[in-house]
Amino acid sequence: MITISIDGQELKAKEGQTILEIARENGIYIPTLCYHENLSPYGACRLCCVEIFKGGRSRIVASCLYPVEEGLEVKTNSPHIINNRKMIMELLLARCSQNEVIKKLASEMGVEQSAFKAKYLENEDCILCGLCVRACEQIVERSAISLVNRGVNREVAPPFLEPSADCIGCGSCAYVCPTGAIKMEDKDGTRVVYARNWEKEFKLKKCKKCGNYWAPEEQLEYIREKLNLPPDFFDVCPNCRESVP
Amino acid sequence: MDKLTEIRWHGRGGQGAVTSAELTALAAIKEGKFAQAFPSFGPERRGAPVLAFNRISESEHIRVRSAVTQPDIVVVLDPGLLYIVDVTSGLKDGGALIINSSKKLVDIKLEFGGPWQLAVVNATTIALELLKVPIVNTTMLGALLKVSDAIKLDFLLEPIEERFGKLAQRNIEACKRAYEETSVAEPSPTSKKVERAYAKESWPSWQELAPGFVVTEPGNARSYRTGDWRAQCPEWNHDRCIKCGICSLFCPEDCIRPNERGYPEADLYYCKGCGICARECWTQAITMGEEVKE
Amino acid sequence: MKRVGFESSFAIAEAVKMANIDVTSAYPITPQTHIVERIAQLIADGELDANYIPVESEHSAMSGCLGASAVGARTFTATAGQGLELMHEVLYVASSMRLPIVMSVCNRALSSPLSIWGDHSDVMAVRDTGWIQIFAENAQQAFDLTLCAFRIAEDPAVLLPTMVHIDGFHLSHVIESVLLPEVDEVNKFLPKFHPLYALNPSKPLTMGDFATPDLYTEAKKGQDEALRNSMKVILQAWREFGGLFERDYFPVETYRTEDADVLLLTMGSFSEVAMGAIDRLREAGEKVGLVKLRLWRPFPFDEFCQAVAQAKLLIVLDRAISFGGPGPVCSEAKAALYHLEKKPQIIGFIGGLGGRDISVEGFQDMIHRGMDKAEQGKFEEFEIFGVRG
Amino acid sequence: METLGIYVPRLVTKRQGFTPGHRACSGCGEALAVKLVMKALGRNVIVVMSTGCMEVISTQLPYTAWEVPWIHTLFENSAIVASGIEAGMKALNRKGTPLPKAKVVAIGGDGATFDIGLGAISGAFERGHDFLYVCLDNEAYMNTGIQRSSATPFGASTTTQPAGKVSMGQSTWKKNMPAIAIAHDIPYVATACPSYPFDLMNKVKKAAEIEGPTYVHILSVCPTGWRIPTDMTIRLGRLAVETGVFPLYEVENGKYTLNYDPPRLRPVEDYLKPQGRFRHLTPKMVKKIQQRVSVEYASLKEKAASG
Amino acid sequence: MEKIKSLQDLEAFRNSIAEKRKVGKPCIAICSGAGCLALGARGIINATIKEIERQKLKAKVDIKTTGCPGFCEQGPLVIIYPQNILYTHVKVKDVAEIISKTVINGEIVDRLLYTDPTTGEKFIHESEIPFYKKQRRLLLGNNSNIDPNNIEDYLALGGYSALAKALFEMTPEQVTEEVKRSGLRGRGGGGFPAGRKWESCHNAPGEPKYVIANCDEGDPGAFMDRALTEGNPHSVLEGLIIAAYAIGSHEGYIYVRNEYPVAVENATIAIKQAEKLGFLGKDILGSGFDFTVRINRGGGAFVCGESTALMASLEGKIGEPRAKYIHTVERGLWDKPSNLNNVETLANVPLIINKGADWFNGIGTEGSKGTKIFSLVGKVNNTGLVEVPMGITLREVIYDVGGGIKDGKKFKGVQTGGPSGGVIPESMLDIPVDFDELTKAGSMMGSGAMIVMDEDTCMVDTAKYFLTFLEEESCGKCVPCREGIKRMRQILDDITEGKGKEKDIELLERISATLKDTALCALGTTAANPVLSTLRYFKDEYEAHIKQKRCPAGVCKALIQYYIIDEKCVGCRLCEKACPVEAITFMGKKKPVILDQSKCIKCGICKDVCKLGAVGVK
Amino acid sequence: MDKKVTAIIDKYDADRGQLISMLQDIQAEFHYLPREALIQVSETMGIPLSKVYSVATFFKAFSLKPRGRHLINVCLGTACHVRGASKVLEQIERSLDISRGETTNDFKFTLETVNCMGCCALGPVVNIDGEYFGQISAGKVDSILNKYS
Repeated sequence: MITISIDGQELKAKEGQTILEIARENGIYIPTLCYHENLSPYGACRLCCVEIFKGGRSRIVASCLYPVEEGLEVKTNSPHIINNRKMIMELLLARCSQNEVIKKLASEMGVEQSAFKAKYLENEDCILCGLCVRACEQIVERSAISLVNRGVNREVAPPFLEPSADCIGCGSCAYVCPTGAIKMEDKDGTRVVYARNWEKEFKLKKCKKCGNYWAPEEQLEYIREKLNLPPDFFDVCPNCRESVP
Repeated sequence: MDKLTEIRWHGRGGQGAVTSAELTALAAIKEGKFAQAFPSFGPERRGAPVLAFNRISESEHIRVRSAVTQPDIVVVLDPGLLYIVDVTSGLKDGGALIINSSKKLVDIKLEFGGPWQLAVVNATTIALELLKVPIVNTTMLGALLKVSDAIKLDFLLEPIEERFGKLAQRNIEACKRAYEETSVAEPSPTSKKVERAYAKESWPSWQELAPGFVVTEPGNARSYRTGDWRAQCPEWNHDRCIKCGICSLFCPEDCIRPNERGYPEADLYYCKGCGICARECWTQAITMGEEVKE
Repeated sequence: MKRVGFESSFAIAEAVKMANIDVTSAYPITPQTHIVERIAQLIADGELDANYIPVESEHSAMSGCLGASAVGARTFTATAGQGLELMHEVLYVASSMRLPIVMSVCNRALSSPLSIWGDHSDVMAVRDTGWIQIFAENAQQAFDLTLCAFRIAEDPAVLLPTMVHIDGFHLSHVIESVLLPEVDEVNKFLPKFHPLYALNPSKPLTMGDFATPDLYTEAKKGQDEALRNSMKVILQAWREFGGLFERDYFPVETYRTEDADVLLLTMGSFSEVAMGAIDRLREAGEKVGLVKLRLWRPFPFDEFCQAVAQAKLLIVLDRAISFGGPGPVCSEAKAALYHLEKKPQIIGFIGGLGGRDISVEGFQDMIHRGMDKAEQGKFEEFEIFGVRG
Repeated sequence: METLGIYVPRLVTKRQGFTPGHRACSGCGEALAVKLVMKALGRNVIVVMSTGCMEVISTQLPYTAWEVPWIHTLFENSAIVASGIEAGMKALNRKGTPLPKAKVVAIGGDGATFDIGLGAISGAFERGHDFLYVCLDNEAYMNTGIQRSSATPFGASTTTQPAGKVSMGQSTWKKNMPAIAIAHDIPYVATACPSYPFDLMNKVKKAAEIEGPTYVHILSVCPTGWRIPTDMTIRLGRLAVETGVFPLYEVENGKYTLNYDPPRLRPVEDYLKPQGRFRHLTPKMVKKIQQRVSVEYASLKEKAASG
Repeated sequence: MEKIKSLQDLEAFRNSIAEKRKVGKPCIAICSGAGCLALGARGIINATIKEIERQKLKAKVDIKTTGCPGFCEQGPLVIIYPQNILYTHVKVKDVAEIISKTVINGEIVDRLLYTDPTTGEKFIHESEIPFYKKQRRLLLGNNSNIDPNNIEDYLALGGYSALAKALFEMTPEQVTEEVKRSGLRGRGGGGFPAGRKWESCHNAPGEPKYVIANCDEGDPGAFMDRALTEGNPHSVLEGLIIAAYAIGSHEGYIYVRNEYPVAVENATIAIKQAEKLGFLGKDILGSGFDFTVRINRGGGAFVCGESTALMASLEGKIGEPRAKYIHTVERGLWDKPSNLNNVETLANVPLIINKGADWFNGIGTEGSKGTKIFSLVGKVNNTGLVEVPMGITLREVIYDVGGGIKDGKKFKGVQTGGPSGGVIPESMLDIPVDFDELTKAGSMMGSGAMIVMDEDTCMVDTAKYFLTFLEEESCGKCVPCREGIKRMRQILDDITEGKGKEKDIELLERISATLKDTALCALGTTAANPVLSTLRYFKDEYEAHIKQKRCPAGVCKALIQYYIIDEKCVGCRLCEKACPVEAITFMGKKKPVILDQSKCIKCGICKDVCKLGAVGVK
Repeated sequence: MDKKVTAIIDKYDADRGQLISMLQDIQAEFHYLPREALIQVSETMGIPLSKVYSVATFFKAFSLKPRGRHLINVCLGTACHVRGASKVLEQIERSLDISRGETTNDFKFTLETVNCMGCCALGPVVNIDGEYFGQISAGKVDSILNKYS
């Protein structure tokens, strides 16, 4: 066990935990946009930056990545940190000038308007936090989408911006997206997963018994092949299946 | 003073220990004896360990109403309880311990033998075969009949009929069959109870309670084991598992988490064995196996 | 300090304003309405910055206070009679959760028949709810004791809800002169409320748990200790109040009891009337005195015994009836004295029910009747004073 | 509507304010509902809970399963305690005591909501407090042992209105609590069921974000009271929705949206049959229930269609 | 060639090479460094080969293509051995003359000698030239003596003796200790003590361990790593093998940017040759130590100079950096302990091992030891690579070595440290070249680019240039870097277009502060340096742009006008022909040309082509 | 195409760490990265296509579009910049009527920029098909381009 202090609170932590984890465990709010507890930390949004004090010197680090160490002193709300967070929000607000999530978060941090000239404001939804890409890679293990291009031209997309053969339509990307840049809709037996520049459509399987559409055929086929299940295994939805072997 | 037989029933919420005790008392009263039946009242829930009690006197009104702490007979409806509750606590020398278990008498004796009569019956199997449900209340009554003459089958029939209606006959069959299949070992007066460590709850003093009985340590219920309630245990077949996480989302205990290899695993400290995960798994990768303790 | 003419209800509202409460959650009922109406007006005029929750019942009035107090807000409400009865269940929760809510109760009779007038039936019915209960006798006291109530209730060593009782109509609707202190002085006496525990996401707490037989007893023991120990704080608070504002309050107050053989025991607004009777009897040379119970809960055993032990006869006036039993104050008095070797005889009267007046003459009469009954040895009898035969 | 599929569940937060070690019955749908509600709400909430199963199973002294500020006072008053908390926080904030942002959430069972606490809820809705009320509806007083409430559906056998030789169990139709909430003109009312976890979490999240009183009604399957095997909890919830017995819908500022509208409803029998509490029902009774469900569903659909 | 299996074998082999070379054949060494190639060295080489063949001298004369000696401005460079005569600006037509006159007859071709631009003095030998005089060419010195594709050249000059010494006379710990004691600091930019890095990597748990030579020289304006890898690849390789030995690594990588095809080729050949002779592979020189090296090519990303990004790209991933809260020496390539050194750092290692830490220690300043190679470029007379001892002042480098500012213009500033560095003004030219001093001045050592700017350089434009560069090179991972640099560039766009507002400067400073504090990697955290340093030393220039809408240096298009200086114009009409938009019209002899401002796109071609300086800027 | 790609992959023992080198080689072979080649790399190496695509689009050296016969690289390094590289670039853009990153309609030229070729002493530098042209000015551009027509 390690003892650290966050905003003056003495806290216990385990070796290898990050500052952000400890803060969350103890109800200390640190804003983030690219962190998800079930995915590997990425450190891209920099909103979670905190000030640490070690040996009389202070340093600013990304709390989602910084491993705690004995005696570490952390401040999550120093004026320094608040100024930086505000600037990051201003930058994001300039990129996503119409996005409600970003607008709301910015306003929570006291940023109502970006200081940048109106002609430069963009109307993006994606903040390139990479959560979708990580979810697809680490949870779904499909890597159907990735971060393509570099720098200011970066975007999240499937290869060649075409419907990816690797995508099984699980919707993890849409679920994990903090700003609604990726969306998923089920309608009339069809599922669409889409973002500004790409989309993929899936036919949903109809349960033989109850007649409900319940999952994309591609997804079921993927599971079936992966586990070598009989062809009729998914003819009925789990709800209509009565016996458990 | 009249002979007083005291019985303590150990079961799980929903398993029928209270019903067993009630039927026992009714049978004794029918026979002309004086009897009591009462549960240990508490907020415990389906699956949680519960207690029920009987007192049977040949000819006198019984005035004692407190819990039975020094029973003549202990009946254990769920074999898993043996390891989490000290069932023989206070059991009188020369008394009887009746256990529902699929294990053999000799094996049980090694662990739970003592200066008391030991009876074992595989009541769950009997109940499943005859009643189609793992509720062993009437089945265990058969075992009780075999060990003790505190009640008699003839007087038990009517209460069973009243209680179960259409299902009475099958319950009586279960009772009779258990009577036949119960194996009994005589007390070995010299043998000692095998001591084992049971979780003991320690209670704070009044000074230790915060003003307003506020609990200041958030989520300290994490230290409370509910895994004891489990009669069945989920098992994951990794060949069938795609690590999709549905099982974890539907777990009311929120105790299913991926292991290092990403496969879901139930934290058995909390898992109550409800079986939702097995039922909801798309690929039928989970089965509910019999709970094996130790 | 300025002197104004105020209804007691307004005096209380003024005290509440000076206490700068955060929330009131209240429901109208006669004879309490003037208090909350006045508070509502003060809020409406911007003189008091507080949230008024206009609830749908007294049960909810108290529940609203529970919630607000649980986040650390200073809360106040007022009620009377039936309202207090409807709150009953919640009163226990407030005290056992140690939420320092302050409430004015305009003591009122209970139905049925419906009566909106004063007596102590409602007070006595909530005697065992674990609240601190204080009686006021006039508008000034209503003001003073309401301020004191906040100070006492919120003391970290106390943290108990507190009722200040004023008699319905006899006090609530009577205009009298009241001395109002300056706000700064009040602030000196009554610091900001710092709750020991409060609902706050940055420090999560669980309040209001469920206890099995294994812990309920311990919980109640703790609560009882708290109420008993509040006595020290009450004394301290009143002492400080006296130092600042030159009006002294004690759990048990006496009037011309020196060398008195016969004592009358009263509570609330009738006490001042009874003082008139004592004066007249003293003038007539009778050795009588008056004992007033200011603090009803926690019961001031020591102070009470000290005040009455030397007398030969104690006449107790109960303004509530305990059907089939002794008057509640009377039985409490008897119980308090029981262990003493030297103690007065006790005669109990029940009177002033449902707003029935007792005049100075009435009290003279009551004292004499008491003395007569004592002479006759009719100690077990509980006469309902002034009841028509 | 429902984005549940494979893998997405693994992205649902592990952390929530309601921990394991609670003492709910094995297979409890209500505990599952609370778990999901708390996952949706995050940490910045204050929970007020009515007396009932969830209170008893989660806060047995000296333990608590809550990692958020939580308070229970009585059975019937959680809506008003919530009002008090909200008013208190507002006043304190206004007067300079900085408090972390927190949504007040009152949670009560069907007894607390439909019956004993209805007045307090109505008052709090009418006064417009900024709070979320969550009703965990398991259709009877389960905490005390399966007694009927006004949420108990027609035909269900309960211990205070049992099926018997001359009784068919509950003889009245379930009170339409969401409609009562809607009648208060509050900004958001929704129905949900843990069998549709993402729908539930979305609605709770939405309700928590909206300022003003909001109401989420959650059908929480009770294996003990409904007399079903413990592993059937999720399935029964789905059947309730798929048969139209418990339609999932939301009403935002008066506008109805039907969240799950299958081309064809299952017959109610599919839902009634597995449950012990309906075991005694005659085909005639089932038909009667079917008719009522069809009519109500149609009327709901109409409302959704007219926007 | 056979594998060398022992120390004795090595000495024997070295002696045999020396034996071969005693003959003293004349040799024509032609620089084939990138600079000379760009100036036509390929033609010289081909012509020389042809000429030798034509004159049938193949047996008598050696031709050698060598690495870059650094004096690129004067290229193509040819040196004639054994006299050591340096010819500059050699053209194809000069080749025959060089061979017949100098090689055969030992005569000097005067016209091809280096002439000092200021004094007019001519120099025959390299070492006499002022450009070289103040240099201390420990690393670069051999470049003109070595054919990089011939390991024997390296061995003849004592190559691989340091490796032999390390393997046979020293323990890995002793090697590390020696490097630690030498005070050698990383030449890639950070200046971290190399020995300490090795030690940490050696001590870090985990196997295998990797060593990596960083030749992803992304710093625009710097090319010393290229010169070393191309010109003397074995010195780098030897350093890398010694590092591997000290650390306990058996696998190494040389990461070369793909823009350096010659470097890739030469390093590949060097590895093959070293493997063949047993300097690489199993049981090196019979010592029992195994080590293999692979070449990895970069894909063109400045950010890959950052250690974690470099390692990511070594793993076949995109070159995105990660936070270094756990250092790469503990968890780097494939999550294993990895030691990354810059090429120049590694090239120093054999010297240190051979001559000892104390010798190395004696060169340089208190905090910065040894020499540093700079690429001295921009508006300076002698552009090229210069290797100077640490501690020399900037003024000495620019004026003594660099020969001062071109065309007699006024010095304005020198940018050091590349895009992450800053511009140092005239007033600070006397600070010594030293890791810490440069940092104090708001710039940094960086990899060693030194870009000299004269009065015609606009500082706002320079800052904008760097931001444009960084905007393009930012990997795009973290918000402050990706978005912040873009926004800063936009603001500078506005300023250079005359649309700047006064509060823009404050906004630039605010963004800079956040970048510095919160960006993920050094690219981001230092990205604001060019802006901050120019703001610090040249704020007046910003203000001129914002307040007076004027570009004092005459660079920012929107704020300048080209005009014809009538007095100078003779009406040659070159400009008229060159103008892409027909903005210039010939008006006859008296008033020769006029420039139509409404058409002018300010491309500046007219000014370029005018030989009389008759095009002005205002 | 498969065979050429297979040969390249084999050359690097299908080592994932050499992905960038492989892509370099493929590009050297085809002058750009053909879609099919990327798919083949992904399938043979067992690397998700999205990752290969990601790498191919991250690094500046790679082009997913077919390129012209002559590849012009204009150095925009600092040394070249201060000596007027941007003017040179603009002139080439004007002359060829394309922007940087584009290919002329006749597929003769592709114009790209590079942030330093390491010929800093000779800036501005332009490289056409591997051949360096040092000390270029905008005025010299057309004569150089003419060499390639």
